[in-house]
Amino acid sequence: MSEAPKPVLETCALRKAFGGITATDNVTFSLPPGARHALIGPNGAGKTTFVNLLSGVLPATSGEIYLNGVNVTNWSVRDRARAGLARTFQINQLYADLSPLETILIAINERENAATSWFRPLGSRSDLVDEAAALLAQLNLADAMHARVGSLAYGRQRLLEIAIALASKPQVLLLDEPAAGVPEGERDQVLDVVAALPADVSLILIEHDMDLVFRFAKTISVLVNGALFVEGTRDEIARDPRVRQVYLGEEEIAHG
Amino acid sequence: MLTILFDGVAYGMLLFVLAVGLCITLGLMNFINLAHGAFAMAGGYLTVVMMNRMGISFYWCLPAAFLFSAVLGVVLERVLYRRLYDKTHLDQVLFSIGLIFMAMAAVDYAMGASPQIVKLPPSLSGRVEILGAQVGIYHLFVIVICGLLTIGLQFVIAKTRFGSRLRASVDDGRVARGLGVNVTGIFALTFAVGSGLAGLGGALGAPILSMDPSFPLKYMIFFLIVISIGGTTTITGPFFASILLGVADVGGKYFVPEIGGFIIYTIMVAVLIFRPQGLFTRSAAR
Amino acid sequence: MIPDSPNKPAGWLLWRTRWRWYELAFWAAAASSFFIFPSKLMLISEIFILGLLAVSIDLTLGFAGLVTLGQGAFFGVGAYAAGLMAKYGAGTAPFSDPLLGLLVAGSVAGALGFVTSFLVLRGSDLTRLMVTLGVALIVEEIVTQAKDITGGSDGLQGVMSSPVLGVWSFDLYGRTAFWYALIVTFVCFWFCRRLVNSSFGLSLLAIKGNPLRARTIGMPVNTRLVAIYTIAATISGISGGLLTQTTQFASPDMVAFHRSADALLILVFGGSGFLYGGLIGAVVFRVMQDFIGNITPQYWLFWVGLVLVLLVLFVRGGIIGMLMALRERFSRKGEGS
Amino acid sequence: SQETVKVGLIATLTGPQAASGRQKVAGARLYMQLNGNMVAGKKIELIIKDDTGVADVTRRHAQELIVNDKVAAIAGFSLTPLALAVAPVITQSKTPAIIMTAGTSVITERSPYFVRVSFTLPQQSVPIAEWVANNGAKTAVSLVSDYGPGIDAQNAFKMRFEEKGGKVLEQLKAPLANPEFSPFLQRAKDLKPDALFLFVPAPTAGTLMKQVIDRGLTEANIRVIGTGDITDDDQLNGIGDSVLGLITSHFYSAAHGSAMNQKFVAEFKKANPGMRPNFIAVGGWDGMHAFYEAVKKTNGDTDGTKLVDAMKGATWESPRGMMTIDPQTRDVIQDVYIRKVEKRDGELYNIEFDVVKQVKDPMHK
Amino acid sequence: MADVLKLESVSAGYGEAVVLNGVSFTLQPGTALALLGRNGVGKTTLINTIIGLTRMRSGAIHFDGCDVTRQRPDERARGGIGWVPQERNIFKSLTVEENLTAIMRPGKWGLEEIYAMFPRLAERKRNMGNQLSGGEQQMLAIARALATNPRLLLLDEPLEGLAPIIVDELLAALRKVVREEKMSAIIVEQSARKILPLTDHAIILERGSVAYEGVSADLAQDAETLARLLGVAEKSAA
Ligand SMILES: Nc1ncnc2c1ncn2[C@@H]1O[C@H](COP(=O)(O)OP(=O)(O)OP(=O)(O)O)[C@@H](O)[C@H]1O
Ligand SMILES: Nc1ncnc2c1ncn2[C@@H]1O[C@H](COP(=O)(O)OP(=O)(O)OP(=O)(O)O)[C@@H](O)[C@H]1O
Ligand SMILES: [Mg+2]
Ligand SMILES: [Mg+2]
Repeated sequence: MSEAPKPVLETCALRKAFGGITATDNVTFSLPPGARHALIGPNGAGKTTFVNLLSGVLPATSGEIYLNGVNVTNWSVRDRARAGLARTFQINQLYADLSPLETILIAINERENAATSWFRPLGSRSDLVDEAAALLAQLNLADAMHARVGSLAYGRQRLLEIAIALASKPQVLLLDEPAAGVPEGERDQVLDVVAALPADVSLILIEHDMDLVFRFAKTISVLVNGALFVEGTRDEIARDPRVRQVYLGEEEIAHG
Repeated sequence: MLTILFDGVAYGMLLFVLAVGLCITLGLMNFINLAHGAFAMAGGYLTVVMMNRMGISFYWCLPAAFLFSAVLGVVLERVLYRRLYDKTHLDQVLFSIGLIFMAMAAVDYAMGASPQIVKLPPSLSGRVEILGAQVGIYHLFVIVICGLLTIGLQFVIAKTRFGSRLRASVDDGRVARGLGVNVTGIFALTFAVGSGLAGLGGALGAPILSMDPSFPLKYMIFFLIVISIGGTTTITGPFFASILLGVADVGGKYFVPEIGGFIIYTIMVAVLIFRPQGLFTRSAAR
Repeated sequence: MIPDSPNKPAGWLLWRTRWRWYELAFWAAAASSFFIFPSKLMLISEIFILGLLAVSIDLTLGFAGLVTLGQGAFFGVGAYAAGLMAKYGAGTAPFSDPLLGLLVAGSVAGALGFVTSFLVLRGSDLTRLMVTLGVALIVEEIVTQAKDITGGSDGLQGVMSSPVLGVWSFDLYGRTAFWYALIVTFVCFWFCRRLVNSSFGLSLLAIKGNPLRARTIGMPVNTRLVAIYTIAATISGISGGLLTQTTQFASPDMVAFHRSADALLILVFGGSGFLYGGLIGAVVFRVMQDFIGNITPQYWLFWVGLVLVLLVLFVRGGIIGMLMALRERFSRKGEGS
Repeated sequence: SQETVKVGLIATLTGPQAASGRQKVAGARLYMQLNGNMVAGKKIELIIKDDTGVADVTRRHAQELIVNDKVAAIAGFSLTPLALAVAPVITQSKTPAIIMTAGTSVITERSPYFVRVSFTLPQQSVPIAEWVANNGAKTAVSLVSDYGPGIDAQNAFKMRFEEKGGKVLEQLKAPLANPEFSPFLQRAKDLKPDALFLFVPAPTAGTLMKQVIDRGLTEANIRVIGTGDITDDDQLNGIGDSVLGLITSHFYSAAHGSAMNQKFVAEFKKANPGMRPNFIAVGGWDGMHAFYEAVKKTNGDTDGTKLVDAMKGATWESPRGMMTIDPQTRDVIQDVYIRKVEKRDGELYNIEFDVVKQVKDPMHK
Repeated sequence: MADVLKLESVSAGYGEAVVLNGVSFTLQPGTALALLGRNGVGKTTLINTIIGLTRMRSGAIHFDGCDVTRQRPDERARGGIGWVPQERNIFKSLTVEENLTAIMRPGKWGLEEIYAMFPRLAERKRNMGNQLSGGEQQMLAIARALATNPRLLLLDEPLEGLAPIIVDELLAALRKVVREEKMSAIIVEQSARKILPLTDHAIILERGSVAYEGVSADLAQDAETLARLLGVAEKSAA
């Protein structure tokens, strides 16, 4: 029956209303394993809201969400995270007073159920610490490993934001404008990190930087006024006149 | 029955009059000024001194108490409080407790430790009968003042540009400044009004509660309860919360005196469990 | 001194948690105060006890970021639990043992902490302050109302602590009380120190720093908060039990608001988030109170208030924060020359 | 070289009870000022400590005074729990503790080293119960603060009032920290008793009395009576004319007519401008007197047991009138007066018009 | 024509750290200036110094011929400087409309004009500040600066987070405002490519000093400078 691989993430008639505003409108969507998917759309189209619904930060008004075929609609943020769903935030959510090493270690500890050990000093599990250090090195953050996160330059904080999500070895990763605020010269670095992720991790990227989107995504969904407007491959979307009209405007698309 | 209800409202209004200034500093400026009671005490003692030592009429004491505390408030705001706006709530709590301690010791030094009592002018003492219930004239007086205050303040906050500038300054003073809002002036003025109202509350409360140096601590819990139940975004919230608390407390003590002491705290904890932002908060999405 | 930090981060993290010479010096000083101030043993024991209470608040405030104004409830419940154990267990061998009393005090307070912890999971700082204060006020009401058990406003009478481990009985000079309080405080402190230096402790800092982020990496934030709140309550209970056992009575002001406020004050005095802040704060606060109280008993409050105001205005992180800032300046100067 | 005998005075000098502490210290100091500090060849030294009204602080001060300062006796104690807190210490160290204020009956039973020179609540309540019953009251309601002394007062009042054939309709208890009495007063009013008996600690009395007057209880033909705490001399003028005519029972009034009291009041006012002595000040005075006399009797021996023995049975004239320390219970036996608030020279006073002689505490067996 | 803005060797920083080091430039009315530079070179610091929110160490700032060096930020703002902060900093407990009215000063830009420019904001005018999407917040931040009816507009990365089509519209609108209303603008942007065609002059900062100053059109052609000072790869500069 099922030739197409089973989707890792699905939504069914998902809806979110804020009072009179419908921010997510009947979205039925599915994400195959290993997807490189981008979600674009005008400002206020409901992209962040959609990610918030998926990750459980906001409760859905109606509709369902399935993760690996399991209905997770009523699961808490934490349970979804443990089930393999990770996200980054449009606005950094970091621990300003800790160091990048500690930040990553927190995520790894949680993944490995090591955070409940209350008696062994931090650092006694050197395997986990080494993994954290390696991840930071991979993102070019090794030199700042012991610095205070709050004192890092913005671009590096964005990288750390992504590193946290990676540390939990997610199955599905939701990236909400990962390159926002990152200078042009460093954007490629962000993209490289994302591109280097294991092929079986499914990715959803929200971005307004079309260079990034079209270089990264194989498939794209366009969200307008909360509803799915069109879905298609990168080239279909780039050519679609309606998308140009509501979203892209005169933007030149650099094909990557 | 009606008398009890009325007593409850009157008691509630007394709580409100003490708390209303705090609604301003805490509710609108988001500053946990526990020393609020110290400003109330300043107003109360001013009334004591003016009436008992100088023989000035009670009616003159009210505006004087307002002005005196307001000036005191502005001075302290300029010198001390403004340094704490961007500190944590905990710092604010400790700072203002420190001020309370100093105020208590200072008043003790200046005025002595024994309770000071002021007498009401004849025109405000006594009772009238309303709907068959005996009502203290002074209580009526307090209720009327509270009602007027609530309406006036609520109007200023919700309907004027001053209100939205104030909220903008609280949200992000730096940016408000950069956009042309005179944050310093707004804060000073608001703080003055808040402490002035505290002083007025102290003056209005003095005839009923009697003043002693431990006043700021003794009543602190009560007005904090009012604020936390009423929520911090409006004036009407604490107003209704005061009435609710007053009626519940007085009614509880009248009908079930054995557990009277628990009622007010239990209500508070219950409310805060179910509505952590208070009972009468402006709901997030209007 | 930092052992090749970038290459061996695990070793560096471990190195960070070692016992330092100044910590050892602190405890050595605490112990030697027995010989230096033999006439102040009672005061010193009280300082340990108060310090332990402040340390327990530090667990919730300094590490998990929960403000509370009601730690007095747990302190008081522990005090009464230990008092009742001593009163009714008097003479019957295992029940009257002070250590068992402490165990019970800790458990009862911990149980109360567990139950009430669910109230502090939601809301803002102000809500938390008020809810914890409310709980403390209710406990205080209960203590004063339940006269048959607690003795009501007059306090619990007839508390006679048996000798510690059946050997050392509490003497008038407070010698046993001193060692007993010191050792119990140290053991609890040692426990807290392990706790905050563990992965668990780090996860608390994560919650304090950004609960939303903590949730999205799969952290059971509420469970952790409940756990630390319960642990803190247990330690508060133990310190309350200590006070009852060393003073041989319990009274409602052990539950009272000012107990919580004092402890919080002491913690911030010393500096929260360092664990030692509570202890150092207790020393300074009490010594100051004793000193000023002897000069001008009526107005000592004024000076405490003044110190508090100045501290908040000019010093970040209390006394420890001040010391660290000094050290930094000193070492920078050293580098410059 | 001359030997010093130290006395530790533990008073509450900060917090809501601060006013009482001030009175007590002033009374004790006045005694020493007028009677010199030499007794039986020894110099008496007073060490004052503030317990802030917190029991464990009281206890620590007691312990330090005894262990470090080697005091011969401690004195003071503004509230019952504060006194009870020191019981184990004084028993263990055999140090006399002279109670200058706290008024719950049981205190003196908790240690053989307690001696009381103040009063007990039942001792004050019984005479007024008797008086009001004799003067036509058939029914009564009592309203007290909910703590040891309050309960004592309430029970003693009920006991004697019902012995006399009256009926206590209800015993109301208001929380100790309570600014609002209106529900209780309204309830009392609605029960329509002939008399309303009140007891609250001195600092609260002013607030309570204002509300009593405001509520029009006296106009509703309810006779408001109480122990002298509610018309405390220190605060009486502040409460105002509304309490004119209020009848209370107490062991001391600043208006007591004896020559000794007149001198006491005059000297007290001179030494403490702006203050008028109240029963707490007299407690301070008599506490010092009891100690001086005991040291005289033992000829300077400061052994605790001997001092207590010396105090047992002692009788002397105090500004309040004649008083005795009961040799069995170590509690005070004294005259209790029925007084009425009146105005003299523009000031309010409790004017004594009846007296019950040499009342013992009715609660001790 | 007199300069709208004139900076004379301005130095500023945070605490002990000096971020700006002797920055000088002038700005004519009706012109737009692109302020470029890598991450952390001090662009935001410069903007904040002009509005008065960072502590200046030395130098002077003249606005419209007056020395405003000693003026408070709110005085400068009322004097006619509008500001779009990099972090948007929408007042979260005010509605969209209140965000505008609270700081609005009389002039051409009233609610109507603003809503016409950002129809999205009109639709959301009753939302609280924290109930907006990232892009909507950005629009509101720009609208808020316009509502103060300034003569000089300071825009700190105003395009961040906006949809491409909005970016186009916004740039066009800004160009019109600058030309027609003789408003001046300083625009900070990460992407030289987007901003150079719109502006008259450009400044590139490096480590707190002006490393390049010139006509925008020239800079757009100067691939070498762009690569050296901004690290922009060939393809995006082209
Ligand atoms: N808490 C809320 N209450 C009311 N409306 C809200 C709330 N949060 C978001 N909205 C509205 O829902 C809509 C969708 O917002 P969302 O943040 O999902 O947009 P977005 O697609 O991420 O936009 P952007 O690209 O600008 O970030 C917006 O119009 C916003 O105003
Ligand atoms: N509040 C602050 N305290 C201390 N240093 C700061 C502060 N803000 C910025 N800095 C430092 O000042 C320097 C300049 O920062 P600024 O924000 O002005 O750079 P920018 O050019 O705007 O960077 P970006 O492109 O990331 O916005 C940076 O090194 C930064 O770390
Ligand atoms: Mg978004
Ligand atoms: Mg910047």
